[in-house]
Amino acid sequence: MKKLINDPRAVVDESVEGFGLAHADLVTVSADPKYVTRKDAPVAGKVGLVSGGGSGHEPLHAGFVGRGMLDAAVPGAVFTSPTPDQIIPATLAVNSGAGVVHIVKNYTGDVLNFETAAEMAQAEGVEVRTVLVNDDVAVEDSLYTAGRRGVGGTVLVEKIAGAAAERGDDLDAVAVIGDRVNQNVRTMGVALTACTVPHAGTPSFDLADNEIEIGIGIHGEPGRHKIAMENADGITGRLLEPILSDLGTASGEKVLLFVNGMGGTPLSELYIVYRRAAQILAERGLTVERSLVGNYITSLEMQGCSISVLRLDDEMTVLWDAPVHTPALRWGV
Amino acid sequence: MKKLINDPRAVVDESVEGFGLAHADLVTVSADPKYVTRKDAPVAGKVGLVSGGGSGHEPLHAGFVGRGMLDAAVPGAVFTSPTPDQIIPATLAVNSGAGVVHIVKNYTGDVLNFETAAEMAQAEGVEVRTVLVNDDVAVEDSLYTAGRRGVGGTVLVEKIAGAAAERGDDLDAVAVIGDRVNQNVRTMGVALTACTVPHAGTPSFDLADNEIEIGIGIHGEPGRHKIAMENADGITGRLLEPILSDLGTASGEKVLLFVNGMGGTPLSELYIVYRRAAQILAERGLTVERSLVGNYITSLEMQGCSISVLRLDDEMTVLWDAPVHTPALRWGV
Amino acid sequence: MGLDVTWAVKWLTLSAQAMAEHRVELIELDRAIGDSDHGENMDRGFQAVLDKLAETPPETPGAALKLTAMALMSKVGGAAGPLYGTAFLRAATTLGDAAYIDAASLAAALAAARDGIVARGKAETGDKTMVDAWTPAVDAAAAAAADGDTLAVLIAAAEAAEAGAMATDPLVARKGRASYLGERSAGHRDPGAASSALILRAAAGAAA
Amino acid sequence: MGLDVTWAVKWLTLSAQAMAEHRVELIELDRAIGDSDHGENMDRGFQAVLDKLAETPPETPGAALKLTAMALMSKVGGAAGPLYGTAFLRAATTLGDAAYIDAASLAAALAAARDGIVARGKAETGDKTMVDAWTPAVDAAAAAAADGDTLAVLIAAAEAAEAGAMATDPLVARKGRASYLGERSAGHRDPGAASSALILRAAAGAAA
Ligand SMILES: Nc1ncnc2c1ncn2[C@@H]1O[C@H](COP(=O)(O)OP(=O)(O)O)[C@@H](O)[C@H]1O
Ligand SMILES: Nc1ncnc2c1ncn2[C@@H]1O[C@H](COP(=O)(O)OP(=O)(O)O)[C@@H](O)[C@H]1O
Ligand SMILES: [Mg+2]
Ligand SMILES: [Mg+2]
Ligand SMILES: [Mg+2]
Ligand SMILES: [Mg+2]
Repeated sequence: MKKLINDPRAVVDESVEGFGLAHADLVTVSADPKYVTRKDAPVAGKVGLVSGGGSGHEPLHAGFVGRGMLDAAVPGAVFTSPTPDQIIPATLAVNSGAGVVHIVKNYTGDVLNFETAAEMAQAEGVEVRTVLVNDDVAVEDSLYTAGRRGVGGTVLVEKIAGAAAERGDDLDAVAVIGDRVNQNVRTMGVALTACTVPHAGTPSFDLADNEIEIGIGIHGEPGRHKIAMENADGITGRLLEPILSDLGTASGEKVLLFVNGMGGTPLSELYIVYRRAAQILAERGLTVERSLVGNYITSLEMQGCSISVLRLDDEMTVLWDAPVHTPALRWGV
Repeated sequence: MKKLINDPRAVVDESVEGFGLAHADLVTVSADPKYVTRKDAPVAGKVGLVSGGGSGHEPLHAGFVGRGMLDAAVPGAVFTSPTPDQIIPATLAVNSGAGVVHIVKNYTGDVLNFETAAEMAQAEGVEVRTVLVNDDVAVEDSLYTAGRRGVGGTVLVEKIAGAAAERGDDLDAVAVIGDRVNQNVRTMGVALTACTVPHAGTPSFDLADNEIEIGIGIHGEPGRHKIAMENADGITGRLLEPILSDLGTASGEKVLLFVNGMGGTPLSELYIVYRRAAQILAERGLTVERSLVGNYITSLEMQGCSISVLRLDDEMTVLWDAPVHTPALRWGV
Repeated sequence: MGLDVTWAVKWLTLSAQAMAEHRVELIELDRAIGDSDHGENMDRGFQAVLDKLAETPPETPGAALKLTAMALMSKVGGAAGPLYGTAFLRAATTLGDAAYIDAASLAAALAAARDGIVARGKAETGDKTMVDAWTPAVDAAAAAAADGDTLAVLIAAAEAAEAGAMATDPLVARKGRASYLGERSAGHRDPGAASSALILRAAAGAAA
Repeated sequence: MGLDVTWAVKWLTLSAQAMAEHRVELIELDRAIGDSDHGENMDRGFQAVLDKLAETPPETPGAALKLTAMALMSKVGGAAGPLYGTAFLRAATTLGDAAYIDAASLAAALAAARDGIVARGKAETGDKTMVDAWTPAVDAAAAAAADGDTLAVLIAAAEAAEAGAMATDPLVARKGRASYLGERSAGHRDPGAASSALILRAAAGAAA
């Protein structure tokens, strides 16, 4: 394990500290309990948006704190959801009185910790709504599992719900649009290599030189199954097929295509995947109205990618295009 | 070698094609000869900015094509400078009559190919100026080498010269500001792992599990020397020391701090490096006026980073802050 | 008489030791079917418990467990944090202000802990979670409690928990992160069941 | 008589074969002290030469070399592209429209090629570049040309180039990408010198 770190147990502390220094114009960092808020939080009259989860997925979530997206992000230890004693003060800090939406990826740990925090914030008089993100089509039988995981779609939910909050939507409306994004997005990922959690020191799973892991989550957990290495076009087809059939897209629909790197894959390769994905969508009669390519929700230094397809309606497109000013996503401002 | 590619020889073609599809609102791709131009090129009355070099450094250069930065990028094969028959038509395509500046990283191949292209473009009536970028302090004795390489500083030259062109500076003025950025920026890099050129199939150099390569370039070539693995703070000091002493910064000066990932390093680690670099600069009495953290000039999937420090003056700061709208760098618009 | 606050503090101290000692082992178990953090999280959490115990020494067993619940809830994170937090909180509530715990209230406290885990996590027996260690432990404790010997209750609980944890090996996970693996989760021990067995063994050790 | 266009086309064809055959070897040489692309670039470039030769068959040796210069310039890239491009262009210019090349003009063409490389790359002898293959080759060719035998000129040039390439092994590079390595460049053969020797050997092979 070679990493640009000091003490493996100080990784999150030091990284968030550096993040705060680099983006002091946009965010404020609370070191203990650890959370990051938008510099001008709470924004009067605006619904607050809080997300969080284990670290190791950067730029998610702290990189999306700022105007038009999140009001606060709560980073846990690497791949470990944060605790209520972080989530509660973050929630209080961004509440302007209009209430707070928690955007929670559907993992047992995140759900339980945010659940507790929401309950306790409500007890302190803050109205909280929760948007649960569960867009991962790799989890096939959600009856016999903890349910679909929240993966790439999280970025899209945060952007679009963030824009809704920024334009002044009320608490329920922000939660509703967040849910609508979640219901219309599907994601599937592949790993070419595992990643190594700093405190663990060994790769999160074993993969032979000619194997890839299909249907991974974002925590370095193994995926649905291993297959022999394939070329980019083949892999793209494998990821997109279950997405489209689960989403039930019809010819003529408009979509947002999001090709996300897992952290260790060159951008050039993501564009090769994007190319094939765009071809397949065109063959299906779908119009790619908007797109996003890059490393936005990662698993440390893992090589691989995920593809997300979001079925767009006009309102979502308008909210997607709305100005955003965060460390990792910025336009219109 | 596991990569999200199809034919190793089609990597650049397919990647640039995907890039063009994903950013069709911003750029136009010419497939053969291969180059990327700003959608609205040539911009009437504006000096054109062209850069280029081997592929494998994405988002550099094509990711910086757009308003406020480059008018054209010319991608060569992986780690191979492009040829005059690409550079010439790119130069002609972005010439509005105000002339064209070539931003060239100081490598023999780039220099020779751009030199030939400039000569031939001039023969076709286009005024060309060349800004040579050579910011790499790892190359110690430029008398006995091909001279310092162009590395991280290239991104800063392209942004600031791009803003100068956008505000209407004439040909000489754009070249002068580009040179001024180059003269005030120094960079040094480290590799924790090598990268693998697709057509080669073997890592570009050999590095033991407990070794790192200090003073690397961006083409997977070995660096100045190998040392035993160190922690992030130690490495940061090693990179920053020669930068500051070569730049000869004095207490009270303002700088831009740029921590760049080589492609395979998690963003969280770049922030750990940023943290220490910011501490060191503060200890030296330098003010970090602006900063940039992320993967902007990469070496495929290499793990590692480079640090660049640019001594800022007021004009450079204004030009840095000016609106930019490219696939990889965007603000103010 | 029964178990007092000294026992409780010793239990928690031994638990912290066990988490530190088995940190790598629990990480490895979680690496196989999860995300490689369980040992790290539990170790960090119980170190926080030790800090709290030193800071504000509790006066009753219930207070010790409540403090533990709060420390785990705020330092463990992940799935295990809230689940163990709730478990210790419910046990503390059952014990109230009592200075001494007899066999019956001990068994009741263990049952409350287990019920708390189930209430939060909604796992059933056989889902390959920490519940598969706790439920046999609670049953064994209830049976042993009839004799009135707290040490015997704790030993019975520890043994049953260990057997329960081992019995998760062949199971296919239906809750928690391991459930995403489906059939691939079989053949590995559940990390939360393993840490639960360690904690219950520490309880017996503290009473011996 | 002397060498005609058939020889020239055969030379280029054998060069293309040599680049394809030694592609991996040249990549490996470049991997050690450069960026792993020399073999790939030369192979791609000479395949383009073959395409051009098939497309518009040249009528004179000079035309064949000019076409080669253009193809290499536009398809090789990197340092080697412009250097080889200039070399072939200068040689072609020297040969003009002549249908046949005698030993003297052959030696002159090789010298012009080398001068072109030096003019573009500014490398001196001993800088560990392709110049270290070309300069001994040019000298040997000049010496051999006195006898008037073109084959002898080409064999002398090829042998000298091969020796020159081998002699780059211990050198410390002072030009090109390898120069960044400083002392670490010693102990490796210069890839451009190696490809130059292959090209000059192909010239002799085509005349045999
Ligand atoms: N729904 C649940 N009910 C009971 N226990 C659960 C549940 N989900 C997970 N667990 C327990 O939590 C353990 C994992 O804890 P940990 O690794 O710390 O959290 P995470 O899965 O969030 O990384 C599992 O081994 C399992 O015993
Ligand atoms: N200044 C120079 N003069 C002469 N030859 C040079 C010079 N610079 C580089 N070369 C030759 O070019 C070869 C490298 O070619 P290649 O690998 O294709 O280009 P690049 O270094 O751009 O990747 C070197 O081995 C050397 O022989
Ligand atoms: Mg976890
Ligand atoms: Mg090269
Ligand atoms: Mg875990
Ligand atoms: Mg090379």
